[in-house]
Amino acid sequence: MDDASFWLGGLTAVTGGLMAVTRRNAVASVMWLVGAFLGMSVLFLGMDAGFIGVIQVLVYAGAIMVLFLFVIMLLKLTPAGLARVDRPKMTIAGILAAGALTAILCAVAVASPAWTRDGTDAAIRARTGTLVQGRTAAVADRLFSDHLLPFEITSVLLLAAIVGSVALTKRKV
Amino acid sequence: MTTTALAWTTLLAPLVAAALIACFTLKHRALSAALAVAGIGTGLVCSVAMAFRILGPGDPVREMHEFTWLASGGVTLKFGVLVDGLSVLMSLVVTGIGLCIFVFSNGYMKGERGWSRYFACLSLFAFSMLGIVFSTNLVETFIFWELVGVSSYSLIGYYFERPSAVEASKKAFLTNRIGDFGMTCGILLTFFTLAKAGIPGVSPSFTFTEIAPVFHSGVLKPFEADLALGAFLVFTGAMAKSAQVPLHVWLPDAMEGPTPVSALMHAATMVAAGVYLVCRTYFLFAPYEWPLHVVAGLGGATAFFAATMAFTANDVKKVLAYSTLSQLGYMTMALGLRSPSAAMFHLTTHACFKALLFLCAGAVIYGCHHEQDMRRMGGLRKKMPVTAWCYGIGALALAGIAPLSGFWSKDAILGAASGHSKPLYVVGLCVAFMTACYMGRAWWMTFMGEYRGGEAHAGDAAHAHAAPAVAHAAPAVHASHDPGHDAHGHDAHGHDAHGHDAHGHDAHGHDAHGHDAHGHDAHGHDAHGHDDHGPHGAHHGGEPQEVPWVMRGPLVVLAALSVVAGLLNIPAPLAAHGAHLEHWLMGTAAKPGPSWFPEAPPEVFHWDVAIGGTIAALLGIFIAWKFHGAAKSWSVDRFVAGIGPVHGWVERKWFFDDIYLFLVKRVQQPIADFCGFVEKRFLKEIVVDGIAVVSHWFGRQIRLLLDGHLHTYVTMALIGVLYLFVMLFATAHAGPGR
Amino acid sequence: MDSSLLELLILVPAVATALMFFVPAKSRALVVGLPAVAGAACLALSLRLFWIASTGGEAALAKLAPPVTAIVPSFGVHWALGADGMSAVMCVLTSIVMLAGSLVSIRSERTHTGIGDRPKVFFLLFLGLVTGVFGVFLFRDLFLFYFSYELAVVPMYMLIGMWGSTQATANKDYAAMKLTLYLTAGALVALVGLLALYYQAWQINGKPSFLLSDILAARARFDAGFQIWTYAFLFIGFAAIIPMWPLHTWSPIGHAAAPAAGSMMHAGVLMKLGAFAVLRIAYPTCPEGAAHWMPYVALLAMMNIVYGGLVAMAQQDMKFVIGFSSSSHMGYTLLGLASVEVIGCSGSVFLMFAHGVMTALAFSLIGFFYDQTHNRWIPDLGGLAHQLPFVGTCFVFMAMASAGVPGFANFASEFMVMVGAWKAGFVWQAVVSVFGVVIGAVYLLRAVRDAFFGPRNPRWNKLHDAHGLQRVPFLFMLAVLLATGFYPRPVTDVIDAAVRPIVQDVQRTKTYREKYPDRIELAEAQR
Amino acid sequence: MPPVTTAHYVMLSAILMGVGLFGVVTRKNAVIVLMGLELMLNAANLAFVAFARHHGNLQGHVFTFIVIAVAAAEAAVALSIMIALYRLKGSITLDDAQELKG
Repeated sequence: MDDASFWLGGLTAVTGGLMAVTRRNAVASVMWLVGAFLGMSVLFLGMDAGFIGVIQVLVYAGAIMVLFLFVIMLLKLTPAGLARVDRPKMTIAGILAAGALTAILCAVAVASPAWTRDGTDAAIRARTGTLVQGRTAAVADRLFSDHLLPFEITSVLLLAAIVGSVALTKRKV
Repeated sequence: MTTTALAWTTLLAPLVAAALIACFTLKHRALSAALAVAGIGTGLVCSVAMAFRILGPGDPVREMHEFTWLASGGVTLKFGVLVDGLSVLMSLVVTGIGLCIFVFSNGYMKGERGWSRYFACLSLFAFSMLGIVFSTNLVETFIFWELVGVSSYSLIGYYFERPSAVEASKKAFLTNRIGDFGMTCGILLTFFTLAKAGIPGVSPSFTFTEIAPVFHSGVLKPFEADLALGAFLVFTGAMAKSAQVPLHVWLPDAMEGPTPVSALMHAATMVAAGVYLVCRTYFLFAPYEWPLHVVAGLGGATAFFAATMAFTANDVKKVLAYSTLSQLGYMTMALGLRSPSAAMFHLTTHACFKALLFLCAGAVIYGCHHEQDMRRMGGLRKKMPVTAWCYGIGALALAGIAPLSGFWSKDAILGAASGHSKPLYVVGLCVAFMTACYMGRAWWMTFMGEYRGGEAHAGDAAHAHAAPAVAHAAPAVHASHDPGHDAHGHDAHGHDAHGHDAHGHDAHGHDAHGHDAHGHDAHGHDAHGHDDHGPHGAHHGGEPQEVPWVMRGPLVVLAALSVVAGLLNIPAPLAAHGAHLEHWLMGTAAKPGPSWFPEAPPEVFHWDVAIGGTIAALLGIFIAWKFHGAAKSWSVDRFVAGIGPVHGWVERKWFFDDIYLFLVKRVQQPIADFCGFVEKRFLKEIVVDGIAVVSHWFGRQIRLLLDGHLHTYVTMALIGVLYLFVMLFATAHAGPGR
Repeated sequence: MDSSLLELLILVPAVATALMFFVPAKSRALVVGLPAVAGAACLALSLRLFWIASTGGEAALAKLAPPVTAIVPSFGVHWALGADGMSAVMCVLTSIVMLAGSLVSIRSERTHTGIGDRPKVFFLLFLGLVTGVFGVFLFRDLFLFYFSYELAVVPMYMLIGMWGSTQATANKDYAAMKLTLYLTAGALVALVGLLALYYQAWQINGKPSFLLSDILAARARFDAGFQIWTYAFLFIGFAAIIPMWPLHTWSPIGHAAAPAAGSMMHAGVLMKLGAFAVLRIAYPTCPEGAAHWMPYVALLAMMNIVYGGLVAMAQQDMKFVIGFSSSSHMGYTLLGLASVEVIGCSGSVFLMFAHGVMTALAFSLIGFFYDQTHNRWIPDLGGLAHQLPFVGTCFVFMAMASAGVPGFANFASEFMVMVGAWKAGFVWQAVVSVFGVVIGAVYLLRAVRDAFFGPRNPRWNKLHDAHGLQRVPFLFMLAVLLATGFYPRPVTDVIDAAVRPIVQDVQRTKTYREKYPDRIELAEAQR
Repeated sequence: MPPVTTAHYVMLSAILMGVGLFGVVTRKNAVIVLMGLELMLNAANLAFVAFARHHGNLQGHVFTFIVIAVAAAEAAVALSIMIALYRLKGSITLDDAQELKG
């Protein structure tokens, strides 16, 4: 695994994420999120998942975030509407729960020797005989053979989403 | 045709008639009547044919035909006909009297709205009654027993627009139901006691011919208590149907039905069913003492109390109703005194003369334009001579004057009483005296003296309000549309409208009818028929007149029968062979098996009993003449004052109705209301709705969690996920795996 | 045709339900005609089934069963149909009520209270319900049985909720909710018992199977304790729909609030599912339990009879009178079941038939005049026989049938129950049940008197009596009651043949022999 | 510093998930909440890819690809819902939309 890309990408992603969810300005949030996604992309590339990394930038950082921006512009968000939840008890409970969940997951990850000891590049190669290269051709090979049906269904889902968005946003005539 | 086929024909002909009327001829009056008469007529012809076969001079025979009606789990219920002396005699009574009454109805019911319904119900009644007569087993008897109750219900409540009639029909049905309750229990108790006894060679059965021999064999000793109770319970059914104290209350009220119905059912045949039942099942009673003592005691009590009540009745039908009660008491007494043949004999003669009396009463009512109060009759002897003569014969027969039929049968009963129980003999004599007395009273009030119907009475205005306007809502049109009607001379007597005016009905648009002269058949059913009604505002118009021949004919026939029916059973010293009827009945089972009737010495004539009974009857007539006859030398009022409160008790019918009313209103209804209360307030509102309220409350509490804030939901979901993770890892680490 | 008779009986209503989706809602003739035709077809099929039962006996019926096929092998769900005399009679009953119910509903077009609006949806649910009912009577697989049971119960919620009465005394929302909750809760309790049977049989047989025959094969190894407790669950679950006291409170109000055809189906057929299920499932699978619990049930049955009758006496709403009378009459069914005697149980089944037809007739008649009067409050009625002579006559006949007058099937069946109860040694219960007949007469005659007799009430002068074709369903049901009442043997023989092995199974158990050491043995009837 | 292992990626994924959750839990604005959701989806993607590498096959990649497509669809629909909501309520504050509360 590429240590540098992990630390760089990870730091960017976490920082971007944190900033995104704490900004009062929605546009700033979007921008920070774009940064986070770029960090993610770096992480993917560091794991030799080239195709996903690129898709991440194209779809997320590009398309989806632009969509967010458009919507934010359309909606005339007021600062009051962007304020934090004003019911502290519930918020604190939520934060605690989220933290606990994260902590548990992290603890599990640390405590599991299968992921720590056997999770280095060398160990993986020794165990599986290869380090997978997520190139476009390789992914496409899997996508259009074993996973053709889910892939096609995804297209139906997207179509449904398109129709749904149009139906939802269409003004009543 | 075999004998049993004849019996089947007798039984089914009226049913077929009823079914045909109900299905096809509801709209055709003449056809309906013809069908009904044809049905019962067929029955009579077949009965006569059977009589010739069965009742020869030789040994009587018994023939039976049965088929399985229902079988399950080792219990077989059968249906069939049993032809022997007893059933043929009864069948002759039912169809013979029935035919007379069916014919009479053709005149009496002229112009009634439910003509076809009437004849259908009448035929249904004949079917049910014949079913009891020919029944081969306890269950079949019970089935027809109930059907008789139903047809009686439908006929008592014939004038369903009249609340009192509906009430009376309901009372009759329910009282009979109470008896039937006992009877069902008795039947089941007897059946299962026999089953428990497990007599070898005898499978448990309801059929008379199969179980009767067992009762005489003596193997049932250990089960005596149960079987005696069973016999008594069977008798409770008879008690209700034959109107024995204390289940007699329905019979006087049943006079709400049309008079021919009263004649047929509540005098001649249906009420005799109880007596017949006990005769038929006498093997149940014969081995035991106490049930028969109860029977005799209740019979005596009924005879006596009913006779007293007859004195206070002013309704021409109610006198006869109480007299019927009293005579039924006689018969029951005879049953209890171990002389069922005397009971059957009295049943037969009574059927003739009581039907006659009732039909005469019907003729009087018809002739007097639906006036039923004897206080406003009188002098009818001149206006309705045939009716009067017939009534006279019937009354003398009932009073037991020799040589009319009533004398012989009453003598047989009194003879049995004098032999078995002196107190009951005294009661019997008292009742004989009272019977003659109240019949004399009825005779003089109705037929002798001057006609009192035309007089105007005080209190007309007050009465005008009492007569419900509703009576006129029923269309008073039939008579005028009936072509045959004029022939009976109604118009000549002019039912003038003034009679109605006195009722205060002008405001109801009477003039618009224009033909209210004919309204007698449709109006005013509420206005009469109650002896406690007080003086009516006015009679229903016109002079009384003799009834048409279609009604007179049956009267004459029945009168003739009332005279000669005694010949059936003239006892030994007076007749060559003596006691034919007794021979037929007693010998019923002589050939096929042990006798069902107890062995008893043949009936003989006792001069002392005959003279005693005759003196009592003559004394009764004399006293009636003194009070009510031409002389009127004794005052009723002074007598009433003399006996003090007793008169009040009699007028209140010895409080039986009050007790029942109390039971229904103050006991039964509160219990029902209490259950209704428990159901509504406790079960529904507290228990069931309470559970609903509690779960609703919990629901409301839980609902507070779902406050509409997305964040709450997310947080809750998170906590849930957290819980799952904790449990997952906790168990994963705890387990031996991993 | 005989070979697929049972499938056809299930498929005809199912296909009719499906077709109903495609019937144009505007075409009244088709909407009402389809269920009527389906009803007639079902009646023909059921009568054929009955004919086979009465000529060939149980052996001929057993031959009708189609081969068992696994639908979901991993859970052991099978397509298994089978009929015996009991189901044949119940199928006939269902077809009669179905046909009469749809014929009666033709009339409601003119009015608003019937099913005037949305008849298509009404009959869709109606047919669905009937499909479920036939399923209960014919499936021999616990899964499909239970599925059909629920299918029969749930449409009632909508039938009442959408077309029910809005009177204050019988609010349809309340009634629909109560009925559905009771019946589904009961079904759930029964489900516990069914699953217990399923798992126990699985353990014994080594393979999962919902087939009744598989469970019966394993029964020999069910111990007495298991049978007793499983039976308790099964019985209580099914008793809710019988309905046994004190689980009965859903039933009168359910009757009262439902539209005419709904009440007919509900009181006429649905209530019979419970007792049928007890005899079909609970008795054969847990005979020890039946022997153990039934004496206690006899006491509750007594409560049903007397208490139901007394409460009916205190009612003023015509439908409530009939409703409580139903619960009183079902007490006889319970008592017959509780007697564990062939004649008692046969009587119960026969009573289910008789009462089904009788009560369907009652509700159709009440529906008839209620459609016009919009009033069922007895004190408001009165003298209706003047305006409605035909309906009045039918009503009197119905009341007589209900009061247990001979000549109607009700008498024969109730008498059988009484004999059965007495034979089982429940003498006092039998006496009380005989007395229940007196109580029944009181409230029925009272209702007849107050509603139909008495002086003409001008308020109802505008009412139309049934005429022409409208009379057909009433006469039809009346004729059935009279025919089976005059000569019940054809029906009782068929029932008896089906019930006898079931009951004798229970009578052979250890518990039964201990409880009834001095049982009266009667010679079996010679056939 | 020890070499980066699969555990690192899983931890990072958990942290990103936590950050996203934090956003969802603390913010009223539907758009920001949606962004938190997107972040969580990405965290899952990360774990997928890490595990794909860990197990030496490409299933995780395929899955990630589909998740991205679903995320795109979801974002599109969610955002149109927001627009509809905004038209209805004049704001997209989540607390304002509680018609379906118990």
